[in-house]
Order: sequence, then structure tokens, then C-alpha cells
Amino acid sequence: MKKLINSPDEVVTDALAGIAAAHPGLSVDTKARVITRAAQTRIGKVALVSGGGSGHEPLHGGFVGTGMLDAACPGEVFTSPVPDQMLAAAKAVDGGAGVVFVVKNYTGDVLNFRMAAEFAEEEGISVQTVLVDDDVAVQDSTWTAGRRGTGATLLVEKMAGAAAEFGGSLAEVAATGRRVNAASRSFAVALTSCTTPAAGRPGFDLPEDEIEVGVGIHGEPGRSREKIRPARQIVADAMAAILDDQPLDPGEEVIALVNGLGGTPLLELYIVFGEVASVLAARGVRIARSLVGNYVTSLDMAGVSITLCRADEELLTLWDAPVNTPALRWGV
Amino acid sequence: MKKLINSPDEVVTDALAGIAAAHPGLSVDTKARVITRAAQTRIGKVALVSGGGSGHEPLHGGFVGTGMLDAACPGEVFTSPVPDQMLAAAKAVDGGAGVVFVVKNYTGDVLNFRMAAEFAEEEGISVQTVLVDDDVAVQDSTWTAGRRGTGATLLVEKMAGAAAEFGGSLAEVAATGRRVNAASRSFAVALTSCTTPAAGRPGFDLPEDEIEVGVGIHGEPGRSREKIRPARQIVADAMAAILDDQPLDPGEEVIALVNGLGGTPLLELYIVFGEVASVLAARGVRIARSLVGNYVTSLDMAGVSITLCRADEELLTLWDAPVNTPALRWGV
Amino acid sequence: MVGLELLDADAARDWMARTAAAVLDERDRLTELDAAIGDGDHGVSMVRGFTAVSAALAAAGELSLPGAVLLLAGRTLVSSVGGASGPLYGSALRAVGKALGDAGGADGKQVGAALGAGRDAIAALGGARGGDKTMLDAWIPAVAGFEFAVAGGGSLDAAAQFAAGAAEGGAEETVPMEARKGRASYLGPRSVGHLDPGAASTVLLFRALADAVG
Amino acid sequence: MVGLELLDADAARDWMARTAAAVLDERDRLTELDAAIGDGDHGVSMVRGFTAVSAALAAAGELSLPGAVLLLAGRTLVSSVGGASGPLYGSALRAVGKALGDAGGADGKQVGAALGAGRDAIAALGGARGGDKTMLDAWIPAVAGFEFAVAGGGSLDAAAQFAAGAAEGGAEETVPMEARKGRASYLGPRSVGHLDPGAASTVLLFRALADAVG
Ligand SMILES: Nc1ncnc2c1ncn2[C@@H]1O[C@H](COP(=O)(O)OP(=O)(O)O)[C@@H](O)[C@H]1O
Ligand SMILES: Nc1ncnc2c1ncn2[C@@H]1O[C@H](COP(=O)(O)OP(=O)(O)O)[C@@H](O)[C@H]1O
Ligand SMILES: [Mg+2]
Ligand SMILES: [Mg+2]
Ligand SMILES: [Mg+2]
Ligand SMILES: [Mg+2]
Repeated sequence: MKKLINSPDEVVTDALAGIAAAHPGLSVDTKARVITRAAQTRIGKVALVSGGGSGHEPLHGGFVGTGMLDAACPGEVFTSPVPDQMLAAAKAVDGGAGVVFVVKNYTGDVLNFRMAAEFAEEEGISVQTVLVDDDVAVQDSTWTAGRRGTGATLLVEKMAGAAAEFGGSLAEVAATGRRVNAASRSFAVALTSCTTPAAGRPGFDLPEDEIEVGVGIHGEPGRSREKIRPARQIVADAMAAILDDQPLDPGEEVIALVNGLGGTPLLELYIVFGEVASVLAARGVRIARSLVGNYVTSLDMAGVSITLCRADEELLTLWDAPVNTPALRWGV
Repeated sequence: MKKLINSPDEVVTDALAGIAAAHPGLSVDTKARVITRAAQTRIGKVALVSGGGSGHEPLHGGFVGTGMLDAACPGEVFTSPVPDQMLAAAKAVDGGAGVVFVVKNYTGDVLNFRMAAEFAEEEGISVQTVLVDDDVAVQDSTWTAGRRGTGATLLVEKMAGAAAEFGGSLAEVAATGRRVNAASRSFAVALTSCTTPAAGRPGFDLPEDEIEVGVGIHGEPGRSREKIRPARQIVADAMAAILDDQPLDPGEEVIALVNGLGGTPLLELYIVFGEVASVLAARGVRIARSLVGNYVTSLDMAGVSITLCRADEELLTLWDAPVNTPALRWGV
Repeated sequence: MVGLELLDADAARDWMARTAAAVLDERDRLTELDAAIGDGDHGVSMVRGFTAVSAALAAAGELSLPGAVLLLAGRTLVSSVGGASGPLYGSALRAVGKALGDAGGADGKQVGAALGAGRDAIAALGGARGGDKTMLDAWIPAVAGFEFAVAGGGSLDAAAQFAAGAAEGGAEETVPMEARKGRASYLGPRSVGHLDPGAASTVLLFRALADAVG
Repeated sequence: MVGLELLDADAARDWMARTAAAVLDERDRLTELDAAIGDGDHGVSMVRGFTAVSAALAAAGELSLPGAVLLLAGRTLVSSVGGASGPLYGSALRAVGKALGDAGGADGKQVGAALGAGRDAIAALGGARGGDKTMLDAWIPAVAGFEFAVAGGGSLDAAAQFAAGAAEGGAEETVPMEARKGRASYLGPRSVGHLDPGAASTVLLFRALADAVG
């Protein structure tokens, strides 16, 4: 394993030091492991807190700032943070109007955030949780852990963040987040595995001519292993999985996110975006807004995820609202 | 080789289609292979044109927009574009005040841009060329091709772009670009090679415990091959190379760019930035502005480049000026 | 060698210390099990957690009740591990500690009941059942085995030995299961054929208990 | 078999066609040479360029002058290759074409002078000299060999054969050189021990000329 790190144990601490040095607009508590905006939460504004394992950067720390998150809690690599972090974050950013936890649907994240929510309520902070579970590669059922949260997390954080900035109540901001999640579907394909600093070698071995289809963002194997194919066919299959799950009619509009998993060049992401645009054009679906880049990553994994969010006037307004974070910035 | 492409021959064409679909603010001529702003150049504004081989995205296409480039010409992967593209770009964006070519110092780029400049002058367009050669890994001499242009290209395009937007004359905008280049030094380290679609396999083989030190952005081997070391030591060596070449005194200010080469997670780039910040703090040098991310890449190469630009009031004003491009956006 | 008759504070400390040593020894195996059907952090997480437990217990100094030892251990796991295993193991040990109450030394029956409370805490928090291919598949037979041995007149020592063996058997049985909870559930049928990492670490916990009271 | 006495338009076309075939055959070798000390695109670039030349010549239809053929070929290379080799080979062939002027058929002396103009164009544009480990290290001996053969009374055919051999020798001599121009110069001493890719493609160009007039 070759990585630009000092030691596997210090990865998160050292990265937090770098984030602190790079972004004067953020305030980084390296001991409590909480990243907040440098400015205090406006009294009466609902605060958004998210977090999860590290290794998905810029998610979540890169989305802290005006119009998006108030705080992020980075866990160890691919390990959800602990309740203490979320509680510290909630206390730091509560502006009296309550806190929304944006939680990707993984058992670890769910349980730790649930405990944190209990602790926060005990301290008099109102908490609502928005669960993100957009990954159609996972069969949903009440008997299982359900679907994973992946690319839609960015969309939820952006639009719920805008709703909070616009003065929405705790219930309204949470409802916005849930609505975005309900409107979003994702599917991911990996060309390589990824290597966590602690494990030191790839989570799985993938032959030179095979890809993992339906992967998550933690280096887990996907639903199936298939032969490598031209981008056009890979995208066609991913889009079929998404559109089977949530059909889109001609005339409908989407926000489309083509997201790199960390090791794939932007050049290839644009090729994928071109194919996504073709599929949608053939269906008469309009791409109202889009984003192409590395936003919700899986360390050094080569691969791509596609997220479509069915959009309407309200969501587009929230999407276009000003945002000023390290990784997403417009309208400011 | 596994890549998200349709065929090695169609990489640039397909990516241009994706760029066109993703960015309504850009106008993409897929036949002439020129990316311009969707809006016409303001009469009297000096236009900035850059370009180079593909595979360095978001450079240059991602830097087209208000406050930065007026046009970009993407060549084949790692192959400089042809004069026809640059001429077409110059004709498309000349606003009557002339065109600045921002050229990375590679023989191919230099020769093709030189021919294009001749053709453009023949057609009555005034051209000034700014050569970027910031890479201290290469020994400079009048007998050689000189230093490579790498990370400083972003800084030149940003600040010369701002100078043009502020109404600078052709000579002034070019002078700004040259001043930024003269103030900038870079050094890069690769943990892996990269694979061009055409070659289908890595440019060089690098053992699991070795790194290439002093690499460029085209998958060429570097100046030397060394054992992998902790990030702190790798950064210390890179910073020594930079600071030996351009010493910085206590109290001086820099714009610091920690740039991923394409396959390195942002998590690691932040660790590197933290180390850069430590080295500068120990010298009493202040990081006035910074940027951490994948900006000047080398396909899927894992590694990092560090660029320091000695800043003053004027350069910081130009840096802070509004910019609205796919890959760099603030103040708008 | 004759085992302890009561689980006292020292034995509880010893249990935690032995668990810490065991997860350190087995770190790479736990990580590999987790890499196969999860995200490859279980070994590191358990080591981080029980290293923190050792430190917390050392910092706490004298603790006269085994319940207090386990409460602190559980709280420390919740605050230091993260992931699925942090809240689950943390809540389990907290429940064990709470169930031991203010007993200075707990006999087999008390320990059995406390372990049962730990198992129930995991089920309540995680919503899994036996057969879902989780740590519960080791906890359930382990507690059942413990209680069975005690009911049959077995010593604390013997019951703990029995529980450890049952945990091992239960863990083995996760191999052919298809996961329905936790990260492995995303793999669907591809999760079959692998030992659940949480079940594997549960074996270490019960083996450490047996060693501590043996 | 007796070779041509004059390089006419058909022979010039044939030269370009044979070069196109040769770079296609040798694409992977050129790419590998370039990967070792450059960026691994030389094979693809030459194929793209000479494929475009073939297409341009086909589209141009009748061209009665060899100079016109080579001017068009050079212009096409400039417009289709990019990189260092596009302008260099493009300018070289343009210079050759220009030097041939309006001769319907060029004899050995004329061809030799024209090839010399090509060499000079490369030197003027790229600023390299012999010994810098570039395509010039094949061009220089090739042109010298050609002129030497003609001066000694050799036929066009023989001169071209001689030139190709000299190009090959010159290319081989780049192996021990340390590059001072082009991308390989960044490697400093590490560029030693490798054949220069542009010198290798120059051999193909001169071999194709020999075959075309042979
Ligand atoms: N809902 C659940 N109930 C009980 N145990 C669970 C549940 N989800 C996961 N586990 C256990 O947690 C283990 C994984 O722990 P760990 O790797 O530390 O957490 P994570 O999955 O968050 O990375 C699994 O092997 C399984 O035994
Ligand atoms: N200044 C120069 N003068 C002459 N030939 C050069 C010069 N620079 C490079 N070359 C030639 O160009 C070749 C590389 O061509 P190519 O790989 O197509 O371009 P690039 O280096 O732009 O990728 C080198 O092998 C060398 O022979
Ligand atoms: Mg985990
Ligand atoms: Mg090239
Ligand atoms: Mg795990
Ligand atoms: Mg090359």
C-alpha cells in the first residue's frame, strides 16, 4: 500500500489539521473531531449536522458552510463517528431552532446518530433525523438493513441546507431532506477496489477485465461481477436500474449527478455524463441541473455513481440557492 | 486497462459531448475542438486562450468562464492540440483587444501555439504568449527544453484572467501572466504511473514500495525513484526543492496549491496540505490563500503536486476577483 | 486449577483486559473477515475500542463493583468505536453492567442473567434476530449455553467455558447464512460462505470471560 | 528491379502511403519507445497523422507535382498530429515540398536538397542540434548519406537506400545519448539507454522513401 499519509492511525487527525489550515471559513475541533462553520449559527436557524466514516471526501466536511451543513463529524476511515462527536456538533451549532441529522443508511451511522439524538434531546436540543437511502443496487425490505445512502446525500445536504437558510422550521427542513431523498435514486459501478490505510490492501481483487456492479462507497463488493464493457453499456445498465425503480416520464426534469468514486479521472466522468445525457434525451427527460466530479468518494476506488433526483420548481429553487462551502459554491 | 470509455479513439470527442451537456455556460464546438464561454467576448476585453493535451482535467476546459479563460483547446490525450484549434479559438474569442495564449512549456505545446500565433497574426489578431514553466524538478538551461509547466498554469490562468476582466491591455494581461509564472514554483511526486487509453498500460512500473520523485503531468518517469516515506518526509523534500529554488523569507505571503494528480483521495491531499502548512509556519511564511483538490491532473496517476506562488497585494486582489467556471468559482 | 465462584470487579477487569489482548492478537483476522463481506474495519475498530476501555479502566482507578467496571467499559466502547459494533457492544456491556447492579460479586445465575440483558440490548438496538448473520448468532447460543450450564448446577467457570464453546458453534453457523442485517446484507446471496466478523469477535469476548473466571 | 530515376507525384504519394503503412505496423513499438522516456503517444500520433495524410491526398485527387503532394502532406500533419512531432514532421515535409518547387519529377540532387531543407526546418523550429537525442539525429545522417551517394554518382534509388541505412545508424546512436530537447530531456541522465522515438519514426520515413523509389 502506498499512500500520502504519516501513519494509518493518524489519517483522520492529520487530514483535519489540513482542513483547518486550508479553510479559514471553517472551524475545526481536532480533539472533538467536529468541523463547523467559523461563524455561529444565526439564532432561529435550524442547524444541519451530518457525518460518517472518513474516506468519502469532500463529503461531509467539504459541505460545511453557508447554504449547506452547519457541522460535520468525521469518523475513522469507513467507520461511522461516535455519538460524542454528533452531540458535540449539535451543541456547537444549535441556534435554538433544533438540529437536523442527515444520516446515510448504514447500521453504524444509524445507531450512533440515534444514540446522539437521545443524548441531545436529554440536553434540550430538538433533533430530527433524515435518513438517506438512495442506492437501488440494494434490494429494499423491512427484514434487512435497507438501502444504502450514497450520492443523494449531497443533494439532501444542499437542499435541506437551503431550506434551513430560508428560515424553514425543524419539521420543514427535515421534510425537505426526506423529499429530496424520496426523489433520488443512485447506482454505482467500480472498476477497482479501494485500500483503507488500516487494511493496507484492496478490499477485493478484481481481474483486469472485470468490474463490480452495484457497489457502495465502502469498498464492499457489489451485487455482481461482470465483464468490462464500453461506457455506453455500463451507463445503460445503471440507468436501467435507476429508471426501473423510479420511472421518469417525458417532460419531467432531473438534477443529475455523475460522481467519481475517487480514482477515476474527470475525463472519464464527462464521458459517462455524456452517456447519461443521451439516455435521458432519448426518454424526453430534461436535465435541469447537473454536477460532474468527485463528491461522494470511496478512497482511491476507480468507478462512478449516477444519481438522478426528480426535480420540481421548489427543489430547483433550493438547488440554485447560494451555497458557499469548500466543495460546492455558487450564487455567493 | 479498465476505463469508463467507449473506445480509445473517441475519448476526447465523447468527453467534449459530456462537457457540452453538463455546462450550459460553455459553448463546445466538438468538430473544431474548441471550448468557449457561451457569451461573446466583451468588445475591448483581452481574450485568454489556453489548451494542451487532454488528461489533465479540469485543466483547461474547466477553467473557461468569467474571470478566467475565454477558450480552451483540448488535444488528444497527452498530445498538444494542433494550430487549427488555437486559431479557431482565437478567432472565436478575440474581442478586438488581442489574445493571450497561455502555454505550458512542452515542445509540442510551444511549437503548435507558435504556429497558431503566426496564423492568427496573419489574420490580423494580435497575440501574446505567456509560457508557464514552474516545475523545479527539471534543471533549467538554455541548452534544454527548459522547465515544464504544471500547477502554476491554474494560477496564471486565474490571475491573468482577472487582469483581462479588469480591462488590462494585451501587454498588461500578458505581463500579469508572466509575473505569476515567475513567482510560482512546483514539485510533484507520483505513487503510481498512469495509463493512457491508447497505450492501455501504465507508462512505467512502480514497485509497491517505491515512488517517482519530480514527475510531470504526462506519466513520464520523474527525476529519481525512491522508497515510499511518510507524507511528512515526502512533503519536506518537495518543499526543500521549491524553497531552494525560490527562498521565502519570514513575513512573506504565498498562494499555496496542493493538487492531486488524479488518483489520490482528497483525504490524502488534506494530509499533504497540513504538512505544507507546517513547513511554511516554521519558516514564518503565511499562507494567504490556498486551494486543495484535483486541478491539474495526470489521468489516474496517484500523487500530488505542490505549487507555491509568492503573493503581494496586487496578486491577491487578482486571485480574489470573481471567477465563474466549472472548476473554480467564487465571488459571483 | 479451580475457577472463581463469583465475578467480582477484579475478574471483570481481567475479562476486559483479556478481551483487549485477544482482539489485538486477532485484529488482522477480524479485518479480513470484514473485508470479505463488509468494509474491512472490524479489527481496527475492536482494537481501538478495547484499548480505550483499558485506558479508561486504568484511569478510573479503584472500582469495587463488577457492574461499574462493565458500565464504564460499555460507555467507553460507545464513545470510541463508532460503526455498528461500537453501539452494539457498548450497549451490550452497559446492559450487563446495569444488570449486575451493586453486587460486589455475581454468581453464575446473576452473570447469566446479565449476559442475557447484554444479548437483549443488542437485539433491541440493532433489530436483528438469530439467523440474520450477525454477532447475535454467537451471543444467543453463548447466553443460552451459559444459563443451561448454571441451571444444571455448573460452576461459573464451567458455564463460561460452555458459553465460549457455544459462541464458537454459533459463529460457525453464520457461514452458510445469507446476511439480512448490517453491511453484509447489501451483498445478498454473495454474503453466503463467509464467517460474520461480529460473531467472530463475540467468540473472543466469551473466550476471554472463560479465561478470566477459569 | 531498377528504381525510379525521378521522384514524381506518384512516387511522392507512394512514399506517403508506405510511411502510413509503416507507422501503422510499428505503432506499438513507437508508443513503447515514447512511454520509456516520454508520454507514450508517439505511435498513435504518427498513425493519426499519416492516416489523415492518406485521406487528404485521396480527397485532393490528381496532383501533378511531387512538391504539391508533400506540401499537402506537411500541412495535414500540422493540422492533425499535435504534440512535438506534428509541427516538426509537418514543417519538414512542407519544406521538402516547397524545395521541390514546380518540378514534375525531381532527380537525386533535387531530392537531396529538398530533404536537406526538411532537416533544416526541423532544426529551425525545434532548436535542437545533432546529439540532443531527437529525430534530428536520424535526419542529419540520412540527408548526409543521401547527398553523399548522389555526389558519388549514385542513383535516386541507391541514395534513398543509403539514406535509410544512415537514418537507422543515427537512430541507434541516440541510445547512449542524454536528451537535451523534447520531453525526454526532463529525465536528465535517466534518458540514457533508450532509443529516441522520433528518431525511430524517422527511420520509417526514410525506409518508405527508399521503397517508394526502389
Ligand atoms: N443490526 C445488527 N444487529 C446486530 N449485529 C449487527 C447488526 N449490524 C451489524 N452487526 C454486527 O456488526 C458487525 C460489523 O461490525 P463493524 O465492522 O465494526 O461495523 P461496520 O459494519 O459499521 O463497519 C457485523 O459483522 C455484525 O456482526
Ligand atoms: N526540439 C526538438 N527538435 C527535434 N525533435 C524533437 C524536439 N522535441 C522533440 N522532438 C522529437 O519528438 C519526438 C516525440 O514526439 P511525440 O511523442 O509525438 O511528441 P510529444 O513529445 O509532444 O509527445 C521525440 O522523440 C523527438 O524525436
Ligand atoms: Mg465500518
Ligand atoms: Mg505527447
Ligand atoms: Mg466493518
Ligand atoms: Mg510523446
